Amino acid sequence: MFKKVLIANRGEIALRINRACRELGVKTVAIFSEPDRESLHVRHADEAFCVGPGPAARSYLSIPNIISTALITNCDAVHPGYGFLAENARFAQICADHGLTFIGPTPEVIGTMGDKATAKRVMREAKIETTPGTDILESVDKARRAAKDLGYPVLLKATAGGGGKGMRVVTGPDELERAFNNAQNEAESSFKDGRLYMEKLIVSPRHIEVQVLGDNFGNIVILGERDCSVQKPSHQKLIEEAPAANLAEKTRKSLYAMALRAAQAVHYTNAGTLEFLVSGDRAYFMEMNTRIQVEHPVTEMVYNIDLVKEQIRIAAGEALGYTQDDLRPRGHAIECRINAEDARNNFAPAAGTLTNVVFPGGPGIRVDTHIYSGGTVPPFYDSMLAKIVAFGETREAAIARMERALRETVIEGVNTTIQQCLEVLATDAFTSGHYAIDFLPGLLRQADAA
Amino acid sequence: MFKKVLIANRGEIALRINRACRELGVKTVAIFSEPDRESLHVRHADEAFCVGPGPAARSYLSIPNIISTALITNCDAVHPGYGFLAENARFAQICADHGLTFIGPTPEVIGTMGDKATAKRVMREAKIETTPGTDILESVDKARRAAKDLGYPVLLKATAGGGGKGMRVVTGPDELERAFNNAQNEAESSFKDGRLYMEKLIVSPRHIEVQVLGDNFGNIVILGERDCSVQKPSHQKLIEEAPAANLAEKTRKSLYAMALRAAQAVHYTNAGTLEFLVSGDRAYFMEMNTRIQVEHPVTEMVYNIDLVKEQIRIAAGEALGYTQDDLRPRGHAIECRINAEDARNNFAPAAGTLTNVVFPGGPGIRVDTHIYSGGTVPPFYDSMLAKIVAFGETREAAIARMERALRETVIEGVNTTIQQCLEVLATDAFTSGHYAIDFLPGLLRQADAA
Amino acid sequence: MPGNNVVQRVRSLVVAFLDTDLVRLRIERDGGHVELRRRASSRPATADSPEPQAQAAAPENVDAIKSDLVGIFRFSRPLPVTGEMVDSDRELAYVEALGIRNPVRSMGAGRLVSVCCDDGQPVEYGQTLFEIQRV
Amino acid sequence: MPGNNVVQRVRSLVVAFLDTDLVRLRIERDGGHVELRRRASSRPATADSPEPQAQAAAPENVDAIKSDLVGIFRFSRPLPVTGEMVDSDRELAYVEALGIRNPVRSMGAGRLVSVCCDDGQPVEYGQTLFEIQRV
Repeated sequence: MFKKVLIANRGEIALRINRACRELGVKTVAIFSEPDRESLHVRHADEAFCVGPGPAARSYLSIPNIISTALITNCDAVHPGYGFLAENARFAQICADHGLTFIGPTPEVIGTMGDKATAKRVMREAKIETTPGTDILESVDKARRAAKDLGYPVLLKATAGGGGKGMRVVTGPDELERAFNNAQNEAESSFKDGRLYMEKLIVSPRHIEVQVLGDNFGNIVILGERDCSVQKPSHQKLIEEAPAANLAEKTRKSLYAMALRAAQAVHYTNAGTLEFLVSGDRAYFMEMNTRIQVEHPVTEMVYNIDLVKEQIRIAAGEALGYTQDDLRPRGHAIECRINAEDARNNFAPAAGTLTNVVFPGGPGIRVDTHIYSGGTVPPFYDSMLAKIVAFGETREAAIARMERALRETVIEGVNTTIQQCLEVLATDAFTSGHYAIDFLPGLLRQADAA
Repeated sequence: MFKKVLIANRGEIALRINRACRELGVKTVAIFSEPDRESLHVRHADEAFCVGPGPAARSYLSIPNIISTALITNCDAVHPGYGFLAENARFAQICADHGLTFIGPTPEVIGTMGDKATAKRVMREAKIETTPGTDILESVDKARRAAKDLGYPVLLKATAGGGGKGMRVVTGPDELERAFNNAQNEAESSFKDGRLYMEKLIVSPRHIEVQVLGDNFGNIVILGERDCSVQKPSHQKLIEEAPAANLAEKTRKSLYAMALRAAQAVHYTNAGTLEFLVSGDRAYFMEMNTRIQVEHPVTEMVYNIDLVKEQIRIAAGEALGYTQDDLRPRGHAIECRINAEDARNNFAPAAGTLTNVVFPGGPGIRVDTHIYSGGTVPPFYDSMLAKIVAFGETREAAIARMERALRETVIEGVNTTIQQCLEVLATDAFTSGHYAIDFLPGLLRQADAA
Repeated sequence: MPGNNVVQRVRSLVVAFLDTDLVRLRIERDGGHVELRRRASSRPATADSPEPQAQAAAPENVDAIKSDLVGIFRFSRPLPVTGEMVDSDRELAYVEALGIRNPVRSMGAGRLVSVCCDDGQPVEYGQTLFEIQRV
Repeated sequence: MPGNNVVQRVRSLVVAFLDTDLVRLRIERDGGHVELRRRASSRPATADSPEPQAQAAAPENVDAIKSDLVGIFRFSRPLPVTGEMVDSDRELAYVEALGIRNPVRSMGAGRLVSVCCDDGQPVEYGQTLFEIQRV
């Protein structure tokens, strides 16, 4: 096992990793930007180093300062969390070059899967169904021809993409040029990589993803699926659950089989997630995230497994201590993301001082957060304040528990998504478990109209 | 199911009950004393009524005001929690007389078990081994003769007792008179019942208790045991765990069999706990608590069951939805009681304003608390601020998780038992799971000597 | 930026000030000060009072008659009327609890300045039922 | 009780006041006021200064030379000495990061008033390495 791990992240995921390390008896080094000096992830680590000013490009993305911190503190591994450098193959390679274990898959696999267009090609070779689409489109003209072949509506996506950035729906030829340019610019500024590809738009699909875990000895297990179809108009997830409701057993098995084949095809190691669009009984591979996901706690709750500890153990060279047959999911878990956002104003992010913070507790409730009464929300980063996760023996019990937990939650000082989450939980679509990715945008349009 | 439940308690257990009610779709009415007006249990209930001033005798023990509140708010049931009126047979009877369902066993069973001396007689009749001892002792003289027969050391106990009140160890005849008078006075002032009985003192036993649950149709299940041997010199529990470590399977089975026989003997309904002293492979019945226990969450975590919801369902006339064979414990859970007490000063209770409160989170951590940043701790009540519960697949994992959770916890404004709990977790006795009820007093004596 | 910072600090000070019942707040630091005063008209209730002294004195003289139990509030007959003089042991109302009628008395003579509950209303322990100005 | 209450409120006001950097706080309510002033001697640092103006001005003139990366701090030769005058582009030290020696320069002439790190010490981004009084 490692002696000391550098946590190359901030916020709740940095705390999450710190917890896993502590429980494994591993020392931790936190990094932080100047406005994050009073953050909980700094307070709970064994050591902490400021690596730059507020803007992430100069702190949480500063590879030299992060690597230097790891080296001068004698870390033997780096956990990247999610976002920031988590899917940066170059960073993973630089860690290796400096004798630091990157807690994640190999740089090669990150590179292959990180390029969304390449990833789809690899998947097609492994006989996994992907959404009909193109390779990288060099120009608007090529995009125009491709759209004609696929048939509108189509989706333009950034090959380096994630979190809905650089993604545009195009419903007809007259929108194409503008959408192409906008997506390219957004991708360029978000990922320093403006390359786009195109997919046929699957109308009203569900977003269902499958968790995989592989060790360095070729063992791979599937840890079930998560339904992440409650997404904001920006395609960012708001509520996730495990297992997916009303998913035909045949479809579930097919998803697991595809995920296993995909992971085997690339000799996947560590934790990863395959995202699928599911429409009726058809499932299309969308992309693979070669890191821990924000929504991993719902899987942890139904499988009673600590995914971040597993990541660390695998990276430290331990074999999985169980086979697929040993894994038995139980009950149902739901996660609500509590963001500092104004849901009534297109989820505009908010920053400020948190004057009063009280989190829910009691049976079946898990809270992952870095905020506290009197703390601040800097304007530079992701707006997520907390994840509230509810477990129940049944989906109905989990929903009831989540509702009471959200009603117990107090966050004063910034707007949050608590009310929006409560509104989703109260809909027939959600309680019946019949919803797709157009559900929340539709609900918001209704609210605007009313 | 009930429409509305009055919660006849305060603090974390009032919140715990409120949570169970909310999740079952049952409305709630809180009661509170004047200093508790800003308490979370008041804020989260559907309705709340002040029932008196700070001293419990005039508020949380004011049967007329509590019953009147239940009646004018149209409650159909009353949940007493633990402490206060939870084991008051008269209160249970008065509820029934006013058409209110008391969420607990029948007044008769509460009466039988509440009188500790009677309870032991009933148990002996059911062929359950009890600590050698006496019936009620009318005088010091009778006590002196009894002690001679049993052989010193002996234990004087209040028949109405609980929480270590009215209890005295007597090591020899010269201490007897003073101990008898002190215990009698303490019992008189704590329970308005000064009657004492005597038990042979079992030297260095473990305190292990068994959770039972019975419905109104004669179904009784055993929900495993809890080891509550980490007790303060006052015999109040500080840390509890489920299951008990290093308990011989034969002894465990014998405890379960005794608990089942005892519950059947009195036709027990609702949740209850049988407390045993275990010495080697011998187990002696000590007393039965006819209510939910403070430490019930450790059982909930290993059995994945919501005991308070079960209490409410049973009281509402529902049958247990499972048999003993359906119940499979999993993993290990530990609870630490975070009290407003000065562990370095004989656990003297503290009151004041909480300037800064941050609770731990993440996987496997449950927090049950009524406190928050800026709230106050009134001087009138039990000093418990929070229960932190850690679950792990193994006992070792649960201990590591508890340790990191305690280190994450911040409570400023009053002294707490956090540090004391951490010190216990770090001992060889605790980590090896070889400790008995004299463990914490011994540890404290060592610390004093150092 | 520093200039902007001052504006923000003053703004938050004003917000905090408005949240209190202070009429004037003066804060001095080395070399400077800020003073906030509330306009008389922004204070409700006492604003258009012609006799502020009596108003200010009034609370000293007024006893709140509070409920000492939980129950249903009912007026006694004759109905107490705001402004009337009551004698020292007048039964103004009763609180019905568990079928028992618990009288609420004037606890001394005076002018009934407010009736704080409606007939049939549930009342809690310590709830103000009447206010009586002692004379 | 009301009298006691006032004492308590004043006490908490004093505690809150001492926690600020205010020198005077005056609070008025209808009919009364309370004023708190800090004794000059209770303000540290400037207290026994014979020339408060120079003292107050001093920090204005001092530049902190901060690290703009994470690494190991090492003195350059000749060793910088507290109190010495440094010229405008003197290399005082370097921060070693990923095997690269990143010089720390005086960024203008002045008197070296403090050396804030030890040789071989790990330093973080933004950490003050030297303080130089500009002349």
